[in-house]
Order: sequence, then structure tokens, then C-alpha cells
Amino acid sequence: MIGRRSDLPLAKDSTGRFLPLLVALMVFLSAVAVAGVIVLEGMIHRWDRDVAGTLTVQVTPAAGNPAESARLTDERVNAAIAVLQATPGVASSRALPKDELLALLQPWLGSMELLRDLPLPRLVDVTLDQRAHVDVDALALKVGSVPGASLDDHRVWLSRLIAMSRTIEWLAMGALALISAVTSATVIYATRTGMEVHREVIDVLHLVGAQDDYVARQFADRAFTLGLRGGALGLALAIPAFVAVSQAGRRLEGGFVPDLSLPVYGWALVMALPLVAAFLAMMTARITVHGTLSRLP
Amino acid sequence: MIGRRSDLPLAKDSTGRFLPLLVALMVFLSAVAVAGVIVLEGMIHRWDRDVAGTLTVQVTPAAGNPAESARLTDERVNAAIAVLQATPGVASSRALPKDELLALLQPWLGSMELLRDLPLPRLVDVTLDQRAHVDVDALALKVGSVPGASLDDHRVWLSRLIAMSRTIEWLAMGALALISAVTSATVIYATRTGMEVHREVIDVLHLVGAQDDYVARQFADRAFTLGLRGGALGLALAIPAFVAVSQAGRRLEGGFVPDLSLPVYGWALVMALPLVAAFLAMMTARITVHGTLSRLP
Amino acid sequence: MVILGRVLETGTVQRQAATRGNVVQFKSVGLRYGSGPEVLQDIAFTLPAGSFHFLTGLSGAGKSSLLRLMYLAQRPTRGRVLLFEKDTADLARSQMPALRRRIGVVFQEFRLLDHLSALDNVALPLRVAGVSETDVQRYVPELLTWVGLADQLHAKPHTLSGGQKQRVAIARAVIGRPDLLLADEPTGNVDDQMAMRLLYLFEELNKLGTTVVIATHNEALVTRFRHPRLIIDHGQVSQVAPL
Amino acid sequence: MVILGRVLETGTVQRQAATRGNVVQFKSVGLRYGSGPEVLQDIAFTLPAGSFHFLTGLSGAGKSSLLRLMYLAQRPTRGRVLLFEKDTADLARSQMPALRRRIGVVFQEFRLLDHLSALDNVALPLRVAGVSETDVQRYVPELLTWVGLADQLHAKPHTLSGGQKQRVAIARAVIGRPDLLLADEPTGNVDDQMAMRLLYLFEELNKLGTTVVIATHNEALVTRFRHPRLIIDHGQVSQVAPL
Ligand SMILES: Nc1ncnc2c1ncn2[C@@H]1O[C@H](COP(=O)(O)OP(=O)(O)OP(=O)(O)O)[C@@H](O)[C@H]1O
Ligand SMILES: Nc1ncnc2c1ncn2[C@@H]1O[C@H](COP(=O)(O)OP(=O)(O)OP(=O)(O)O)[C@@H](O)[C@H]1O
Ligand SMILES: [Mg+2]
Ligand SMILES: [Mg+2]
Repeated sequence: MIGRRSDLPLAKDSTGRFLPLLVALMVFLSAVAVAGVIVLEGMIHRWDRDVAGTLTVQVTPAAGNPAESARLTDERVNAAIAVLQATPGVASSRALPKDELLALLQPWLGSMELLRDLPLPRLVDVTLDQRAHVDVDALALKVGSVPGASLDDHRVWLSRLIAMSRTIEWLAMGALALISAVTSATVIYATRTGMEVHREVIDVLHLVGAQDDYVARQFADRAFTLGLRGGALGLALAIPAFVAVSQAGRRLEGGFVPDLSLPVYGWALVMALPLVAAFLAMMTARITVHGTLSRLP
Repeated sequence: MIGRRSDLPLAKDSTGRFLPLLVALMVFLSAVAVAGVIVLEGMIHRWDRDVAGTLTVQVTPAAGNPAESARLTDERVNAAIAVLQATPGVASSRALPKDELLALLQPWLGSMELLRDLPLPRLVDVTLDQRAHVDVDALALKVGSVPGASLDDHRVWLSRLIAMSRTIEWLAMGALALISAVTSATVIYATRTGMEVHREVIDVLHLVGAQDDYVARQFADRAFTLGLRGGALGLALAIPAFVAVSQAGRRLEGGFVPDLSLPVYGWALVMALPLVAAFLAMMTARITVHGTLSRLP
Repeated sequence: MVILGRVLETGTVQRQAATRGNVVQFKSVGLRYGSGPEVLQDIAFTLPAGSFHFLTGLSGAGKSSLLRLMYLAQRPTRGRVLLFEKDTADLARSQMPALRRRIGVVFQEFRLLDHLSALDNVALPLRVAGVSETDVQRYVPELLTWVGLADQLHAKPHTLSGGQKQRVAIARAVIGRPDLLLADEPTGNVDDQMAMRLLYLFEELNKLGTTVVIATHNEALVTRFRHPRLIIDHGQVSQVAPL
Repeated sequence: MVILGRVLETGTVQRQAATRGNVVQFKSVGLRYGSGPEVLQDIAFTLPAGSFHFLTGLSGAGKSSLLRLMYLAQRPTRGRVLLFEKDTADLARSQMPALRRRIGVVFQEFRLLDHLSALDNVALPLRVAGVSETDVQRYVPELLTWVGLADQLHAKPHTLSGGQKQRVAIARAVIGRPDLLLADEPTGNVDDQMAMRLLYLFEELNKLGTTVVIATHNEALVTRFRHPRLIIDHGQVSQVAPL
């Protein structure tokens, strides 16, 4: 005899096919969301360091004869520095000496000697206070008011990209919360309908002297098994998806999108998802059964 | 009397609370996926046009005295053009005359007169055949073998970004398919358990002379109502999410990420999702009931 | 009796042209469940329109099985079952509802709908057949009153006693004034006095033209009401004149 | 009878020290469902250990309700119900299973588990109580044979006839040799001969010390087996000596 396990005919319920499928989808989506959040978090962290660390302001040379141009350009550079220093959160700002500038241009222009007297654009290195949060967008506007000066738009753009990534991150977390809620709701639903379908059986088990836990355990065990089965399936679906994305990501190595592969703790987290789902299912089932039973006479 | 509607006590099932919740999540996720696919598709289309249309190869000037440098640089440019013309899919390639080059540099360097004799980098405009698919990555490698020559890496990078976007797009479509499947599975499940719970009732309805459709209609109507309710909720959740993302996207207007807002047909599609879900639920329920009933004596 | 007569005569709405000929005909019918032995073997009998039979036999003899064959919840494994002179094997699924509306059944386990009141349970065959709500509200309470459930019109089955449920089940079976009434152990949960009363109800219906078959273990009833019997024994049915 | 005695005496495993004193005591118990009238009013009686009572009354009088109070499926709206001399109002939920294992119940609607075979249904009280599988396999078939179901050991309830189900329900109620046996209309679906046989089973159990209460409409049985009666009428219970 299969013993107590078969007192409730749970194995035949259609829950057995449905719950794993749903949990699989949920785990798949969770895995994607978790991986997405981790990758984005890493990206944002690096970008943030970049943006938070330094900025560059570039000042185009003023027109006119060489001497006048140089004087006007210097004025522009000083005006830009003044704006920068009046901005809270800016730790220091320093105009790049012409030598360094030429060194930067060198790969573009074969020989340097002829450039010495050219009216070149000037660069100002800005160091930001690590602790302060600087609104780079607002700063860009302010700097833009100085004629010829502009904040390096790669950096501005990065800071906007961060804002957008954060939004996506929040969305992903929201989706994750929603997914957990719906998974729990599904398990509660499946357990409740299970109890509805088997109400007579549960009643009779009680009347012949079975404890609440005798019933709850059967539902919980089943929910755990089904949750784990579904979770494993979901993970199996998620992994090829990751590989595809990080493959695609790797081809971008030159671009701004950094390494899309997960850190070890990320993999651990994703791998744990089926267990988390199974555990969630089990606890939900158990609590649901106990809750429902304690309302019976 | 509420009449035939109340023959099956469907309104009291826990399905009433669960199904809308699940459909809400599914519609939410579908809306995000659909919007994502549409936005990506638009982006890829624009990028594709860029990349497919033209490429730029830049050739740094060779070292040495001006005359020799000019000669060597010309050789490099010709070598690059040779490589390009040997590549299938390249329609034409043309070295940019110095005038055009200087015009491009002008905003950077205040005055131009002094530049005339400088050994400047040279640019080659490449037009691609619209119909042929060119592997830009491979081309970049080939061009790189010419000393001093390199394919404009913005374009290379765009082509890689497109590859990655396509992967994400496929993922989103996969998720969409999965979501539809799971929604159908859920409705089938809910209908089946509903029929299990009410099997006695359905049996009796039959025995007193009710038609199959009398039963099926009640399940289908209910599934439609629940699906629509859930769909509306899901859409209500999705819209703020869209607004947040496109808000964040708009702030990027300067960057490469184009307009993240949906085209009108995209909105129409997203708005139709709750109806699609409700309809899917209804048809699934109807088919499930008929299928199950026809197996009875 | 007068009231009942009125309910049955004027009240039930589905009245068809009086049925004639043979209502039930079994031709060498055999029934086996799965791969088990034949529960019923070579059954052949005919119930003419307007007849009244008791169906008796030991527990497990096959009474309920025989009735199930008559109300089409079960197909015979061999032989032919004819209802109203039509072979039931030829019936399409879509024709079953119409046929079933001509048959009233009292199930051994009642099979009431738990979420409907006594009144709505009894009204079910009328509503499924599309009878007007005015008629439903007029005749259903009257019939329930007659079976002693005037106070329980709006009670749900789980609040009814065993005997009360049985009476609701009987009311549901007769409300449509079916051409064929099949009752499986309809008095197992009521006292002798109520059993008598219910049998009168069946007789009244029979007088109006309904063919009646009642499966029962209650020997006292069978002796008191002198109707022919169908006796099942070892898978065989024999027809016996009233005691 | 010999076989039965052996099954019951040696077979059932949960035997406790013989119960003494009063098994059931009702003290001015009232029961009302929802906001309805009181179905039972001021009920007071005592069933000493080892007693055997019939419970009679018209359909709807309150027999099943009274039994439900005894097996704790229903709480009284007032008054006190004592089982085995303990007030059931004081019982914690966790103490109920142990108490219920001392009570065997035959439900009016049988309440068998559809997915379990006759054997597993009867074995249920033993398994829930943790009795060894060897004992289960030894005594359950023996008891089922005694109630005439030797051929149906492995049949599922939906393949059993009404009377066969009733006998499985009875076997399940007695297999644990309970201290208190409550049977609600246990012979409504069997023929008179089987009814007799089942009554003998209850008497046998009673002789071994079980307190028995049987609700029934079957006057023939009540007359044949001379046991005191509890009669419910208009919400009142009166105890009457054997006819
Ligand atoms: N669905 C089924 N599958 C298998 N066997 C069945 C099924 N239904 C009934 N049987 C068997 O057929 C036989 C006849 O059953 P049936 O219910 O017709 O008896 P009955 O005469 O109505 O008995 P009772 O008076 O106890 O209700 C029994 O032995 C029963 O076990
Ligand atoms: N759960 C309930 N809610 C409301 N009323 C109920 C409930 N259960 C029983 N009743 C009512 O209580 C009365 C007694 O019912 P009970 O089932 O105890 O009668 P009984 O004596 O067992 O009758 P029978 O012989 O027909 O089985 C009936 O009028 C019934 O309608
Ligand atoms: Mg039967
Ligand atoms: Mg009762």
C-alpha cells in the first residue's frame, strides 16, 4: 500500500500539469529579471563611477587672428571654470595644458610641429565630489551658457542612460514582485481548488481522526514537488536565453555595453530560483490548508 | 430569478479571484513585450538603414616629410579602397576630397588656412548594396589589415547592437509565446477544475435535458468576463510603466537611443491586449468544456 | 389528492400528446462494467405506455444499472434498448437532451444541486426546457407543499434532512410530468407514512399517463400497492404479476 | 457469527481499557441552524457505556442533527455535550482527532472516498491511527467478507451498488472497534435480510462493550431487536423502553 500518501487523490488533479507550467514561466521570467537587474546594476555601478569621477568640458576656439583668438578662448575657458567651481559637488576643475591636448590629438594628425600655433579647442578636466550627487544634465545646461563651451556629451549621455537603466531596473523589480505575488496566488488558488475538489475527502479524513497536519502535509509535499519540477523546467528555458544574450553582448566588446555575463553570485541566485519557487509553493500550500481547515468545525 | 445564469455556481469559485490576477500579469508582461518589440523593431530599422547605407573608413596619415607622407597616405587610401571593392556587397567607395575633410574639421579648429598643408587623416565613404547582407565585423577586420586604416567604429558597433537587439527581440517574442501558452493553459486548467468541482452539477444538468452548449456558454461567459477584468487591470499597470520608460527615453534625446514612445499602431495593439486575452479565455473555455463533455456518455 | 391532481394535470407545462405503444423495450440486452462479469444478461422485456412496475432484487442485483440503461446514463454492452420505440443506439448526442426531458429520474443518491434552493432544484427541468418563470413560480411551490416541504422552499440541500432531500429529488423528477418516471429507492430515507404519500404521488402521475418504474427494497410497499414486478436475480429479469 | 466475533475481538487493534461511566451526556442542549427555529430544544439524556439505542422520529425531526452533535461535526448552540465524561466545549482543536478515533460513524450518505477501493476505505481509520499494514491486510478483508463484499474488496465506490456502499460504510465505522458507534439510517439501501445481518453485527460489537446508537425509519427492525429507543418529536427527545 502506498499508505498515507494516497489518502488524497492529488496526483490525478489537473494541478499536476498546470502548476509546473506556470511555475516554469514564472521562474523563467524571474531568472531573466534577476539577471537583468544584476547586469544593469553592474553597468550602472561602473558608469556611475565614470560619471561621478570626472567630466570633461570642451571649449571651441574663438575666431579671429591667432593672438586675439587665444585671448578670447582663454576667457571662455576661465568662464567655464568659474561656472564649474560655483557648482556644488564639483571638487576641482583644471584646464588641460596644450601639451596634453596635442598628445591627445596626435594619433589623428601625423605630425605635431605645425599644430603648435593653431587655435585648438581646449579641454577642462572636472573632478566631482564622490559623495555628492551632481545633476549632470543641469550642469550641462549651465556650462552651455558659456560661449563655445560644452560638457562632453558622452558623459551627459551616460548619466541619462543611467537614469533610464534605473527605471528599467525598477520595472524589472516590480515585475519580479508581481511574479512572486502571482505565483503565490496561483499556489493558493490551486490549493484552495484542490481542497474544494477534495472537500468531502478532507471532511471524512477528519471525521475518522486525522490531524490537520496529516492533510496539510500532503498538499505541501505535492506543491513542493510540482514547484520544483516547474522551476527546473523554467531554469532550463532561461539558461539558453542567457547564453544567447551574453553571446550577443560579447560581440559588442568594443561598444559601451559592458560584459553582459553574470557574476558568480548572480548565477547562484538564478540557480536557486527553482528551489525558492518550490519552497514558496510548499509554504503557501501549507499555510493555505491550515488556514482553511482551522475555519472548519 | 437570475435564471439559467445561476445553474452553475461559478461566481463563488476561487477562480473569480485568481484568473483575473493571472491574466493581469500576463497582459502586463505581454504589453511590455509587445511595446519592447515594436520599439526595438523601429530602432533596428533606423539603424539598419544607417549601417546598410554607408560606412566610413578612416586612414591616419603616414609619418615623414609632407610630400612623402602624402604619397604614403595616398597609397594607404588606395589599398583600403581596393580591399573594399573586392568585398561583395560594397556598391562604391570614394576617398573624401581634402575640402570636404576640412569642412568637417572646421568646428573643431577655429581657422582653416593653416591646415591646408597639414598631413590630415583621410576618409573613405563606402556605399553598401541595399540588398546584400554585409558582415560589417568581417569587413572591419579586413580593412584593419591595411596600415593606418580602420572602419568607423560607431558603425561597427551599431551593427553589433542590432544583432543584440535582434536577440532581445527574439527573446521577447519567445516570452510572448510562452505567456500566451501559459494563459491558455491556465484557462484550460481553471475550466477543467471548474468542471471537476461542478461535475455533479453538470451531470445533473445533462440528465434533466440541458444541451452541452447550455453548460459551455456559462463557462465561456465567465471566462470572458474574468479575462477582460484581468486584462484591464494588467493594462492599467502597464501604462504607467510605459510612461516611465518613455519619459526616461525622452531624456536621452541626444544619445543614440531613439524615441522610445510607441507608434499609434503599437498603442492600438497594446490596448487590444485585454480584449485578446478575454477572447482567448472565452474560446479556450468553450473548447475545453465541449471537449470534456463530448467524452461523457 | 385533489391539489396534487391539479398540480399534475394543469400545472406541468410540457404535456405532449399522450404517449402510446411501448415506452421501454429491452432486446437481449447485456451489460458488463469494464472487464467484469455481465451484471445483466440477455434482458428482454417491454413496458407499455401507462404501466406501473416495481423493480426488486437483492442489493447489488442490478436495479440501478437497469434504470441507468433506461435513462441513458449507461449504454448496453450488447443488445438494444428502445425508448418511445426509437433505438437509443441511433441517437445523436444532440438528440439526447430532448429525449431526456421526457424522462424523470429519482436518483438513489438524490443528486440535488447544492447551491440551488429546493425550489430552484425542482424548477430546473422546467427552466432547462424554457418554461416561463410565471409557471415555475406557480407550480413548483405547490408541488413542494404537497410533499411536505412548504417551510423549506428556499432551503439549500445541505440544510435539509435525508428524507427532505429525497422528497425534493422526487419533486424534481415529477414536475415536468415526464412520459417515463424512473425512481431508484425513492423511500429509503423517509418514514412509512411519507413513503405511502409518495407512492400515491407516483400513482397519480401514472393515472395521467406516465409510465412508472420504481426500484425498491421496501417489501411492505410492494405488497401494499398491487403493481406488477420486475425481479432481477443473477442478471436475469423476470416479470411477475402483482402479489 | 464466530468469524465476526474473532474479527471484532482479536482483530481490531485500537482496543482501549473498557470504557466505563457515561459515554454520552446531553445537558439542556439546544441546536438552531443559522437564524432558523431551534431544531433541538432542551435535550437532556445520558447513554451509559455499553448501551444500545434506536433513534427514531419523522423525517426532518432531527435525528441526523443529534448524531452530528455526538460526533462533533456540529456544536450545540446552547447547553453542554459530554463525551466519555469530558465536556466537548473545552476540547482544543488538536484534541479532536484522538477523540474522534474512539467514535465510529455510519453516515446517512455513506461518504466513502471515491478514489480508494472498498478495502482502503475500510482501512482508513486504522491507517490514520497508525495501525500496522499487516494487521490491516489481515482484518479488513475478513470484515468485508462478513458483510458480503468478498468479491468487491478492490472495487471503487462508484462501481458499487447503493447497498454495497452502505455496507462498506458500516465496515469502516466498526473496523476500529470504537467505543461509540453512531449509525444514521444504516439499512435504507439494503434488503431486509441484509438489514438483519447488519443489525447482528452491531449487536456483536455492543456485546464487546461498544455503545451503539442507530437512527432508523425501519419499524420492522426496531420491533424485531428489542432495544430502548430515543424518540425525537418536535425538538424534544424522550427515552422509551423496548416495545
Ligand atoms: N460503474 C460500475 N463499474 C463496475 N461495476 C459496477 C458499476 N456500477 C455497478 N456495478 C456493479 O454492478 C452490480 C449491480 O449494481 P447496481 O447498482 O445496479 O445494484 P442495485 O441492484 O442497484 O443494488 P442496491 O440495491 O444495493 O442499490 C454490483 O455488483 C456493482 O458492484
Ligand atoms: N445545516 C443545516 N442548516 C439549516 N437547517 C438544517 C441543517 N441541517 C438540518 N437542518 C434542518 O434541521 C431539521 C432536522 O434535520 P435532520 O437532518 O437532523 O433530520 P433527520 O431526523 O435526520 O431527518 P431524516 O430522517 O429525513 O434524515 C430539518 O428540518 C432540516 O431542514
Ligand atoms: Mg441501486
Ligand atoms: Mg437524517
